[in-house]
Amino acid sequence: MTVVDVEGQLIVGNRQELKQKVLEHLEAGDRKFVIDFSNTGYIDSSGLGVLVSLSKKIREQGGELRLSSLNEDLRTLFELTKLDTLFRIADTRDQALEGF
Amino acid sequence: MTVVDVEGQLIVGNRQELKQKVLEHLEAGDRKFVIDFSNTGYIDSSGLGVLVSLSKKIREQGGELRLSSLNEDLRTLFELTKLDTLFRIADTRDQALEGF
Amino acid sequence: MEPDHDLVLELPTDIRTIEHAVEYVVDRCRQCDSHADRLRLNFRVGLTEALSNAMLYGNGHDPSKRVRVEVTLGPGEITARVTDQGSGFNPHAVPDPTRPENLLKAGGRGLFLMRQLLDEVWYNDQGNQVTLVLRLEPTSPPLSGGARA
Amino acid sequence: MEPDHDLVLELPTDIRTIEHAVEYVVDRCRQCDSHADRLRLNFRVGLTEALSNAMLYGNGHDPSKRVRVEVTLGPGEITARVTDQGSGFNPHAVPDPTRPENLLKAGGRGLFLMRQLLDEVWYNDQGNQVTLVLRLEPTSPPLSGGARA
Ligand SMILES: Nc1ncnc2c1ncn2[C@@H]1O[C@H](COP(=O)(O)OP(=O)(O)O)[C@@H](O)[C@H]1O
Ligand SMILES: Nc1ncnc2c1ncn2[C@@H]1O[C@H](COP(=O)(O)OP(=O)(O)O)[C@@H](O)[C@H]1O
Repeated sequence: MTVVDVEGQLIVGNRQELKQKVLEHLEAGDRKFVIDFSNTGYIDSSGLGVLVSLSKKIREQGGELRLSSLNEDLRTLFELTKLDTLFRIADTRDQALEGF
Repeated sequence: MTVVDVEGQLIVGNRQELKQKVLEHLEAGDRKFVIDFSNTGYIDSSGLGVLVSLSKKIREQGGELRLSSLNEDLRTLFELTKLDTLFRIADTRDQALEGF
Repeated sequence: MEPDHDLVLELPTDIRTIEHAVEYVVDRCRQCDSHADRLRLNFRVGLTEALSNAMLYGNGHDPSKRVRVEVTLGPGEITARVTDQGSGFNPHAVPDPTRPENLLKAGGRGLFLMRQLLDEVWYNDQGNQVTLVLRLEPTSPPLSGGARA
Repeated sequence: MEPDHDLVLELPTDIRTIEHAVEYVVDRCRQCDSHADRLRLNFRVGLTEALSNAMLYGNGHDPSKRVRVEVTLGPGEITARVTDQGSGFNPHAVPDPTRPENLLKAGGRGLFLMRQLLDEVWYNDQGNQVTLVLRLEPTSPPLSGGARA
């Protein structure tokens, strides 16, 4: 199980860091991932894109990616883009871990 | 010559400090005073009142009180209350000191 | 000829500069937001006046008495109601501090400033409760309110 | 029964408490200011999209090319114009990323987000300059703009 915090923004300038970190754990054999947004300011379209492509890669390996602790701003971005239908989004990190 | 900086707010809760400081120098014989507002946030009516009463006391001793470095907010307060007609208000501290 | 802009940036093609550039622009916009101006000056000074009158005159400096502040954030306006435990006064009897004969007085500018800076100022009948309304409309002038004495 | 308030304070009669009480109230009001919301999310994300497209596609990552940002603060609106040194594109040809067949694609949400979050988005004929307009009206919903795709 890997839990990753996104600190600050998840945008075009830094999205590769998150991608690399998750892919390393995936290669190392982890299959259950939670990305937690408690400390995230905003996300742009390329940040959303990274989440979509990570989710796809993890699913291809039989794993699952869950998201947690999206504030109201971030939730709006997922709703506008309909990506809220693609991810399991938990209110808190603990709820994301429950029964994982 | 005494130059006094007002740091933060000049309001009902702290106006006595300014008053005391200026009156001490007046009693010690100073007659030329500049109060500088470069670092002042806002002033309430009792802060304005302290300036009026200090100006009166200084004038009674044959001295003068000048004000300097009022930002736009503070200038508005002086204009609304017509106190801009009562004081010599300089744009900068240096201009207040010129020919004093 | 270039048209006038409030802010112009020239950025290199380096996506790592985006975050800072965006923060910089947003901060500058915030500073020019007239709502922020009216909160910073008009509301802050008006509320300070209401609180000090409540403590000094209403409650007569009595530390055992309390002042109640109720704030309501409506769409496009902020209302602050300040109540003291005093017996009130007649706000209409307060003289205009900008008249020449009052200009040299140390006091008497509190109500005047509230009325100048807020869009609405009203007292209850007794005079121990004042309600201040600040409108947040894009057309409001940044520094002076609509209610004049 | 008491009416609902967004914020209620009970203060002791102590004038030294006024400054902090006023700051506290103003901070809380700022947080609920829908202009601040729209600057924080809508404008920030929209401008980020415009800048990254300008750098990635317009200037094709070429560090010798530059991006120009011009911001104008009008009464009740903020306009940001972003110009790159590329040859442009046809913004009408960009597909809707919320259609089921596009939902799993990693890219293609930038223009869509700009159009959703800003009140106006328009490109020059060439397609190397985008203009974003954010309206700051008290009635604007805090999170989504008026322009839909
Ligand atoms: N809450 C209150 N309760 C009783 N009297 C008040 C109250 N607020 C104001 N007043 C009266 O109104 C007068 C004018 O107040 P104001 O315009 O704020 O000027 P200042 O506080 O400098 O006297 C005060 O001197 C006081 O007599
Ligand atoms: N400034 C620009 N110059 C040239 N092409 C652009 C520009 N902005 C956007 N595009 C084109 O429009 C497409 C869609 O952009 P966008 O909706 O932001 O999604 P994404 O950036 O994820 O591809 C881009 O892939 C690119 O081909």
